[in-house]
This record gives sequence, structure tokens and C-alpha cells, in this order.
Amino acid sequence: MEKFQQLLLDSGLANLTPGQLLMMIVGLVLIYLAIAKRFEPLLLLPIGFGTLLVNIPGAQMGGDEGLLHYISEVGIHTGVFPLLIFMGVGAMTDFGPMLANPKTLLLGAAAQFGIFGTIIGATWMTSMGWVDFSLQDAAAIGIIGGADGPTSIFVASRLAPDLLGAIAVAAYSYMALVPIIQPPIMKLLTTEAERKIKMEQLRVVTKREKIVFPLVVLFLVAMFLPSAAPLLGMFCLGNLMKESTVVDRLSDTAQNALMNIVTIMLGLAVGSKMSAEAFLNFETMGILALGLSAFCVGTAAGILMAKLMNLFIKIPINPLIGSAGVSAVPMAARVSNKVGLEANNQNFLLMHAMGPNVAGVIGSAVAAGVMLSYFG
Amino acid sequence: MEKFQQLLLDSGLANLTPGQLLMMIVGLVLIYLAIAKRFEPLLLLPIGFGTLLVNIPGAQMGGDEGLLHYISEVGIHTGVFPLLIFMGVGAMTDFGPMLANPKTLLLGAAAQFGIFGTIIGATWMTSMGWVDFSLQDAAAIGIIGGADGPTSIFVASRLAPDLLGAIAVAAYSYMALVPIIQPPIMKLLTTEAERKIKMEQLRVVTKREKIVFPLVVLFLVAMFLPSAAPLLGMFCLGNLMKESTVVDRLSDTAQNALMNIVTIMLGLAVGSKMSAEAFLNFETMGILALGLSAFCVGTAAGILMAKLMNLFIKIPINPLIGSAGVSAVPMAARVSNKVGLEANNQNFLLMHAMGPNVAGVIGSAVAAGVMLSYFG
Amino acid sequence: MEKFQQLLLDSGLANLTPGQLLMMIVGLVLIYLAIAKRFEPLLLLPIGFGTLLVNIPGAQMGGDEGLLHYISEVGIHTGVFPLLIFMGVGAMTDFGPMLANPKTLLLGAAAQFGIFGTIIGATWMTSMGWVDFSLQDAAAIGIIGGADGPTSIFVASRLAPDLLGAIAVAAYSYMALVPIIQPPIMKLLTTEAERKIKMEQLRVVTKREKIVFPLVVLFLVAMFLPSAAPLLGMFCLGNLMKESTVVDRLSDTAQNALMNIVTIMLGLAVGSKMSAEAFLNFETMGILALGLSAFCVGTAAGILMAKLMNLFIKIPINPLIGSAGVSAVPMAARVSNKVGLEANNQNFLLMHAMGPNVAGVIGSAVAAGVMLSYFG
Amino acid sequence: MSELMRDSLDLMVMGMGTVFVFLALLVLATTAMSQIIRRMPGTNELENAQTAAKRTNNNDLTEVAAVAAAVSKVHKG
Amino acid sequence: MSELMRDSLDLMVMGMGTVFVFLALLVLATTAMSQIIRRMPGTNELENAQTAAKRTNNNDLTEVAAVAAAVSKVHKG
Amino acid sequence: MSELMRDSLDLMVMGMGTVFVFLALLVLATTAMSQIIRRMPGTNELENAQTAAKRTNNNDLTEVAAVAAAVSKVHKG
Ligand code: NA
Ligand code: NA
Ligand code: NA
Repeated sequence: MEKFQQLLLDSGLANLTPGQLLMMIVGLVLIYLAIAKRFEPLLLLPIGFGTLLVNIPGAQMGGDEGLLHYISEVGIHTGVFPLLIFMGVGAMTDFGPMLANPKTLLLGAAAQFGIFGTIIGATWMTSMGWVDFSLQDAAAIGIIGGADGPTSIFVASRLAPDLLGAIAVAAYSYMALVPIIQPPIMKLLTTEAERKIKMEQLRVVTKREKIVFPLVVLFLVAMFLPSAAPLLGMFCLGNLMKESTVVDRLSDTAQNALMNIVTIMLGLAVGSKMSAEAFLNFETMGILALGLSAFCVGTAAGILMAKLMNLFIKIPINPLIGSAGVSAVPMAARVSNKVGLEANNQNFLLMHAMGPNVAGVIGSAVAAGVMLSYFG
Repeated sequence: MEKFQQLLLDSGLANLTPGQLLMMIVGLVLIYLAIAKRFEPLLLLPIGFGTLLVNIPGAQMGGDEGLLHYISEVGIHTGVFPLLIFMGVGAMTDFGPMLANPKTLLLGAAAQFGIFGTIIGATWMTSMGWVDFSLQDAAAIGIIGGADGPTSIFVASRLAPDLLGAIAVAAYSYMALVPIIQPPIMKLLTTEAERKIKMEQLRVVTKREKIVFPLVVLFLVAMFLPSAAPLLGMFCLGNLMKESTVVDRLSDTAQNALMNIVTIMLGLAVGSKMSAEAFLNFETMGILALGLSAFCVGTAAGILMAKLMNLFIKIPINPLIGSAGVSAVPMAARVSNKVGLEANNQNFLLMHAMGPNVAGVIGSAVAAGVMLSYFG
Repeated sequence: MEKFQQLLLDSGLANLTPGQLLMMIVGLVLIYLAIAKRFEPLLLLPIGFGTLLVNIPGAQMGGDEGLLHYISEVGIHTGVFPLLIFMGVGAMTDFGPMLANPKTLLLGAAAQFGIFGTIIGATWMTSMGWVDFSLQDAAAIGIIGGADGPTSIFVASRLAPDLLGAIAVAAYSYMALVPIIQPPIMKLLTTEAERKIKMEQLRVVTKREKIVFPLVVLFLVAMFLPSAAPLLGMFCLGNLMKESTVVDRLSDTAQNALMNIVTIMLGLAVGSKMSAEAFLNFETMGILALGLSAFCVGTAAGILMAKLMNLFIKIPINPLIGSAGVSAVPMAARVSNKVGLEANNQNFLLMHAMGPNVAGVIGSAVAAGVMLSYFG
Repeated sequence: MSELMRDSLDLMVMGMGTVFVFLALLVLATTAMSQIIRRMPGTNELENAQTAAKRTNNNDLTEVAAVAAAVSKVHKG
Repeated sequence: MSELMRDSLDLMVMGMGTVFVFLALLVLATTAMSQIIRRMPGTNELENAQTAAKRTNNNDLTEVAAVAAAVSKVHKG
Repeated sequence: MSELMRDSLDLMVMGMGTVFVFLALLVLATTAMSQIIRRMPGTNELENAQTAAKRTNNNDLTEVAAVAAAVSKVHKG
């Protein structure tokens, strides 16, 4: 009967640490948000479930021979999973609205100020002695402001693997909260008249432009910022597969079967980083606060950039589309549209906001490249 | 021309051992059963084909640089393949009928007596000197009585890797034979009157109950039996993805593309364990005999448990649904329904039998957890 | 600001070698051919894109920790990717026309003369001092004449990994060029009267024959040429899954989701072998020239074999179907049909040409087996 | 009785015991869960909430359709 | 003639020989297989057997449908 | 100001600078690309070319259909 005693000694009740209990609650909260509030459920549900699994005392699912450990080693340590997801995102992205109005790319650039402003914030927090973030940590936290899950995970896995769980959770949570975070800032920084600005119809973009564009992006990356090549390369591959229309079956698989498989795995692997030691500390509070500020600053910077551009161009752009530059595709563009409609119920900004929206994906991948090069 | 001589010396005819020939016949028999008799073809066809491939003399497909060896190392040695399949099974399982009548969970518990009774049988065989099974071997063989392929493979890969081929083949073969094995036992242990018992309509189960249930199971696992966490964790993840309805694309992939890919690989990998040395011996005979008895004992235990429960509850349950507790989803539930209809052609037991049927999946995963903890 | 200097020093412009620039142009040409000319886009688009990625200076995507390196190690070094694709091809192949007229298998045999003739050519080129091909290299180059991408990649990965990029590109390019390469040769070697030969209707092939055939092939492989077992084994598994109709969901996944995933990865991995050092040399010129001659010789041999067979059999066969023996399924069979229709607009050869066409797949896999055994 | 037999009997007792205790606990937990959930406000309206959620998604599409309509109007007009 | 050339000629002879012998054997084996199978009883009825198998599956569904019908009857009745 | 703060300011300047320069270059490159492509002959007919390509595929199917038709004629005739 000593074996039975062993069974009791091995049971969760006998071994549960308060930290594990708290983390299981965190996992349940993530699952609740995913299901009841529809916060990015594709990622937050597997992340939340992975958090539960990895904190089961004694199950060792994140241990050396545990499933979550294997998945994490294969997919996150190598960077393979976020890159494959980025390929799928590329295959789902339509650059048409951006090609019809390329200057909206600059809005996607401005919104990245959220990323770099946050780095300053993180180092300031450290200098105040509240937390202890290295510059690498600060950079990985800042990228939350890119509002791009795979980019955040890729950068965090390279610069601050210990913070990966908190960073991924913050990134996806705030992406889900975009409809709540952005509108007040948008209204604060624009006048009623600005919000009513009607934008002229976008021109039709030819198929050839859409096919050549990902190659142009890749060419610029190759020439000026090779450290962004993994992220933007896979993104452009996905987009080229889609737009070329000659490999539809590959493009379809990249968007569906492959992306879904990798999403489940990535979620579990991120969840496996959610151990009590890594998550339950002041640093996590700091990450959540900084992530939120990154979204706010990025939103503001995008809008202010639009207002700045209006000083120099003849046909004005509606500054509301600037906030879409943070990416969080397509949520942020929908928010622009919605706030625009509130000001003028004939003012459809969705297509115009898609330009800065997808530009923001490129923008934060470029920012990621700068960081990877800086610390490389 | 010495190279040509070499080619002839390398040919299969020149190197074929009687054992390999016999194993190729075993492989052909499995393929025949899969195709002509429709014995669990999804697994037995790839297992049979893998058996052919690994026994081709000189092809070295199971050797250190062979395809089947790679697949087996990646998927079976790590336990990843059975766990991913279990996630897919979870995403296909409807706990509704069980939630409408939770006491049928006890039928799923009773049927696991097939597992543990078989362990006694295996050690008795050893004590008679007929075979040489360790207690680990006996436990891995017993789990055949769980009537759950992935659970059997997962436990065998941990406790008795040498017996994995025979155990998997026995498990899937007997699952296919459930419609032949069970009815005589069911009729023997029940009276005509018992078989005619009509069961009242199941209540409607709300969506919320279905969503929370997998989390309840996971909570109990975490508190009382962490060693069952890999199996039941992945099962509950699949079920939660299905019932939450917020990640339908992930649930769909877990049930289809991912599950199919892993099934092909798992079948080949199991086949690669079917070498002559591992399969052609008295132990295999013992495994086949014990596996059959496990099914029979489990069937009987389920039915007797139902009769026992009828002594204590007001509204009696039809004991025919007890046999479905061995799992073999949904075959065993169909058998209950069919035998019930033979007794009373208005007696539809299918939905009632689905309760113990899915309970049996949980039951054998719990039994697996006990064993993994016992030897862990 | 020294970090900024570093960024500039790391930029592609500062590090681009002429070789990398040329290889990026090669990549663009492949992408152009894939998209604008529809040259086997499923492979050539990912290969071309992989070529771009691996030649981005400083991005290190093919380096020790680069995505393309990981994919290549997992999928090409092990041989797993071409074998999985071959399984998918098997699941897409209909042996019906061949089973209705088995003697067309001999046309598939004759066309493999392109493979072995090319080996002679390669060693002759070496003996002239133009290039430096070992016998292994020559064999890997010859297999281009098999007109089967996965077979070429599998053999090259084993015998001449350094030449893999050039060999794969040549194989897929010439497969795409079959409608241009073959017709002149076909017309040169046949008379108008021969091209007008009408072939009698093929008999209906029973389902049982189709199911048993892959097992017959596997049996002959096991007995006489085990070194061909990986390729033909996986091919037969795919075909058995299809024809048995009992595992349709597995067969469907093997043809679609799994095959598409592996195709993207395989293309990228092949692209990662397209470094300047490996591709920009006289050897590549030699490979391209030899690959073309392999296709021409194979085409001619198939047609001449048909004419030879006509000397011995009563009902003559149209020699135009002989050229389909090189495989390049189903392109070469369509070419036979088209040239036949030009001679006689009621002469539908498509189904008759499918026989030698699929026989050519078996033929070149057998040739591959001989080579692997020779150097094994 | 051999050591092995005794161990296997031990394992059986412990195993069946655990299985029964675990599943009995699950019966209790499940029953409690169902009781709680069915008394919670909103459970019956849940399906409707789901439908509403879907309607929201439809609204999103309606939104897109409205944009598309407006766009094509401008183009043709 | 160089060693390399001789080896490559060897390889060609051996390779084409093997390819022809193998595929010729396959012609024989395939022809034999077809002869045997077409003379086997039941081959012609095979398609029907398949259809029957599908019908069995349909029966299973019919079974489920019957249950469902009975269930909804009870519910409403 | 600490070393860390100075480094982070450096990183911000360098980062935002690179992002703006890169995306500004992309604006230029994209505009140039669009200009070139829209002036290229054949761009407008491209969609038609695509349609033609699809038609070619259809032709292939037509071809198969024709064969099938011929085949079934022979069978029945
Ligand atoms: Na962004
Ligand atoms: Na079971
Ligand atoms: Na071939």
C-alpha cells in the first residue's frame, strides 16, 4: 500500500503551490475572456489552456519530457511557429487599399512610435527601481505596441524568452481591447470637423501591382534591413502565394490547415511559458502597464501624423485612419470606420483605414528588425 | 559486374528470413481486415502497411536513418502522436448525454475492471511459466481493455515499448470486433425483462454546462491524479475547443487535417514496431488472449454494475447500456442500441448508451494515469 | 550612434556580393516563370522565393539558426519531405489505364534510358575536363530524366546534396517544358501513318485489381529491389489508401493538407540550397544541358520502344504514347494526345498514354533504387 | 502467492479504487456544476446571446456591404 | 576509356537491365493478378457489395434518425 | 541620465528613424512600381489573360470530356 500512499503524495492537492493555484486562475481568466468576451479566442484559449496544463503540480507537462516542452522547443525556441503564422497572415492580407494610396504607409510608420516610446517607459521604470528590465527586455516589451501577435512572440523569443508569456498575453489582450482603448484617444485628438472629412474613392489596383509589391518589400528588406528578413520574408511569401493565384492550393493551406495547426501549438507553447516564477511578479504588472501605454501612444502618434500630413498635402486625409496604423488587423480599421460613421453617417472609412492598417504590420516588422539588429 | 552481384546479394529474396515473411503475411492480414472487413481501417491499414515496409529485408526503413524510425522517434517515443489524436477525439466527443445523466459515469468506471482483471491474468500467465510479462508489461496489456487506441499506445510507449505493436493491433482489432464480442455476454447476463427496460427521455443540456465540463474534469485531474494530465488534458482541450464554438477553425483542424496527418504517421510508426523478433513469440499470443478477455470482462463488469445500481435507484436503467462503458466509441453504444431493439423494437438506447460510452474514455484515461503514477 | 553605424554596416547594400545578386536574379526568374509562364508553380514559386531568402546578405536564413536551415534539416536531409509528397502523388494516381494494358509498362521502362544515357554524358563531360562530376553526381543528374520531382530530390539528397538545388530546378523546369521539348522529337521519329494509328478501347478495370496492384508492386520491390522500398513503398501506400476507399479521409489529407504543407516546406528547403557557391558554376550549366538531353533521350527511347514492340505484337500501339513513359504526369500524356489529334482529329490517345505515363513513375523509382543500391 | 501476483492485486485494488473514486467525484462535481449553471441567470438566454453574437458579425458584414455599395455608387455615379 | 566511363557504362547496363527486368516481371505479375481476380467469384458483385456497405452506413444513420424522431416525439408529446 | 536611459533613447531615435526611412523608401518604390506597371502594355488586358489561362484549363477539361465522350460512344456502339 506504499504505492497508494505515493499516489496520494503525488496528487495535486498535496503539492499545489499558491503560485500554481494563482496561475491556474490566470489561465481560467484567459479562457473566460476568450470564450465569453471573444478576446482573440484563437490564441487566448490555447494560451489559457496551456497555462492550466503547465501549472498542474507534478504533471510535468512543461518538463524535459513533457508535451508542452517539446512543442515549445520545436516551435518557439527556433522561431518557426511565429514565422509560419506570419506566412499565413501574409496570405490573408490584401495590400490593395494601401497600393491605391501609398502615402498611408507613413501613418503605419508613425504608429510605431508606440513601440519605441514604450522602451523609454520601461527603462524609466527600471531607473525608478520599480522593476528590473534590461534594454533587451524593454525592446521586447515595446513591440507589444506593434499590435501584431506573431511579431511580438518572435521578438520576445529572441530578446527576452523569460517574459514571453506575459508579453504574448498582453499583446493579444490589448489587440482584443482595441475597440475600447482607441476611440477616446481618437476623439480627444481630433475635432468634429476633422472626423467628418470625407475621403475620395480609392482607385482600382491592378493584379500586377499586387503581385510585384511583396517582391518590392522583400527587395528593400534585403538591401536595407536584412534582420527583418525572416518576418517580412515569410509575410511576403504568403502574400505572393495569394496574389499570384497560381498556387491557390498552397495559399489556402497556409491560411487554413497549416495556420490552424501552428496556432494550436503556438498557443500551448506560449501557455507553457506561464509558470508562476515567470509570471507572478512586478515585472508582469510593468509589462501590462507598458503594453497598454504602447497601444495608446501608437494610436495617438498615428492620428497626429495624419494631422501633420494634412498640413502638406492638398486633398486632406481623415485623421481617424491614422490610428489604424498600429495594425491589430482588421480591428483597428473597423474602429476607424465606426468612429468616422459616428461623426458622419455617410463617411465610410473602412477601405481607407485598411491602408495604414496593413502598413502597420510592415512597420512593426521593420521595428522588430531594428531591434534584432541592435542586439544581434 | 561485382556491383551487379551486390545488387543480387542485396535483393529481398536472398535475405528474407522466415520471420520477415511471416510478418509480411501478418501485415497483409491486417490490410485485408481493414479493407475487406472494415476493421478500424483508419489505423489498421497504415499499421499493416508499416508492418510490410519494416519487414522488407535490407530496406532499413525502420533502421537508424529510415523514415519509419524518424516518425516513430518524433511521435511515439515522445508520446506526441497519441496525445494529438486524443485532442482530436476530444473535439469529436459530445458529453451531452452523459451530462444529462451523470450517474452513468459509474458504468464507465465499472467497465475498467476489464483493465485491472487482465493485469491479474497476465501475471498469472507469467506465474504459470507460459510467458514472461513484467508488471509493467501486464499493465500495458491490461489497458487494451480500455478499448481506446490512443490511450493504449500512450501507455504502452511508456511502460512496455517492446510490446507496443502487438498491443496496438490487439486494441484496434478488438475494438472492431465489439459487435461480435459483446452481444453474447450481454444476453447471458441480462434477462429478457431487463433488456426491455425503457429509459426516459434525456433532458436538454445547456451549452454552458458543455463548456464548463472539460474544465471540471481538468480540475479534478489536477487535484487528484496529475499523472493523467497529458491524456485527459489534451482530450479536454479538444472538447473545450469544440464546445466553446469560438475557435471553430481550430476545432475543425484538430478533428480533420491534423488528426488525419497524425493518424497516418501513428499507423506507420506502430507498424514499424512490428518486427519479427517483437511480434512472433508466445507473448503475442498471450497479449491477444488477454486483450480479448479484457474486453469480455469489461463488458460484463459494466452490465453487472448497471444491475447493481438498479438495486439502489428508483427509475431503473437498462443494463444493456453498461456494456458501452468499455468505450470503443461509438461502436459499443450502437451495440447496446441494437441488442435493446432486438428485445423491444421501440427501445432506443443509443443516446443513453453514449453516456457510459464517453465516460469509459475518461475511465480508461484515469486507469492509465494510475499506472503511469504507479511506475513513474 | 555606433549602433546605427552597425546597422548600416549590416545592411544588405553594404554586404551584397555579386554572387548573391546574381542568385537573387535567378530566384526572380524562377518566380517569373512560375507566375507568368506557369512553370510548375507549386514548386518553382517556393523554390524561387527560398532562393531570394537564402541570398539576402546577413539575414542568415540558411544559417545554423535560420528557418530554412531547420526546414532543410528536418525534411531534406532525412528524406522525409520527398517521401511524403510521393505518398500524396500515389494517392492521386489512377493505375486503371495501365492495368487495362500492362504491356505499356515496358514503354515506361524504355523511357528510363534517358536517365542512364545521361550518366554516360555526365562522365564524358568530366572526362573532357569541362566539369568535375563524380559518378554519384552523374547518377543524381541522370535522374532528372525520370521527370519526377520528388524522385530527383530524394536521390540528389542522398548522392549529391551539393547539386540538389540545380537538379531540382532543372527537373521541375523541364517537366514544365515537356509540351515544347517533346513534340519535335515525337514527329521526327514517327511517320504520319504511325501517328494516325488508332488504339482500341481500354477494358474496364475492376476495383479489386486496383486495390491489389500496389501490393503487387510492393511485393516485387521487397523481393527484388529493397533499395527502392522507401520511394515505391510510400507511393504504394498512397495509392492503396485511395483505391481501398475505406480511409478516404486519410487519402484526402495525403493529397491536400499534408501535401500542400510539405510542398511549401520542400520548395523553401530546395531554395535554401541555391547559394551562389553551389549554383553559379560550370557544373550548373552542365546539369541544365544534361537534364535537357535526359528528357530528349527518354522521349526518343519511349517512342522507339513502342515501334520495336509493334514488330512483335498483333494489334499495333500508337508510338506517340511511348514518349509519355518519361512520366511528367499528366503533362506528357497530354502531349501524346495532342500530337495524336494533330495527325487524326478522332484519335484520342489520352487514356492510352496514361498507362506508360504512370509506368514511368515506377520506372524511375526503380532506377533510383538501382542507384541507391549501387552506391549504398 | 508470488510477489508479482501480490503486486498485481495491489495495482488492481488501487486502480479500481482510484477509478471509482475519481468518477464518483466527477459525478458529484458534474451534478453540482449543472445545478449551479442551470440556476445562473442568463443560461437560458445563452443561446440567444450566441445568436446575437452572430448577428453582430453579420452587422460587420453589413457594414462592409454598405461600404461596398457606397463605393460602387460613387464609381458609377 | 577511363575508369569513370567504364563504371558509368556498368551502371547503365545494370540499371536499364534492372528496370526492364523489374517492369517485365511487373507485367507478368499484373497480368496474372488480373486473370486471377477477374475469375474470382464476387469480383463483379464487388461494386454492389460496396454499395451495400454504404447502405449499412445509411442504416446506421437511419437508426440515429429513428432515435431522434422518437426523442422529439416524446419531447413534444 | 543613466546609461540605460541613454541607450534606450538611442534605440528610439535609431528605430523610429529606420522605420520612417524604410517606409518612406517603400512609398517611393511603390509609387514608382505602380507608375511603371500601369504604363506597361498588357496590364489592363491582364485580367483577360488570366481568364484566357483559365479557359485553357477548361480546354484541357473539354479535351478530357471529348475523350470520355468518344470512349463511351465506342463502348455503347
Ligand atoms: Na504594427
Ligand atoms: Na475506455
Ligand atoms: Na519517370
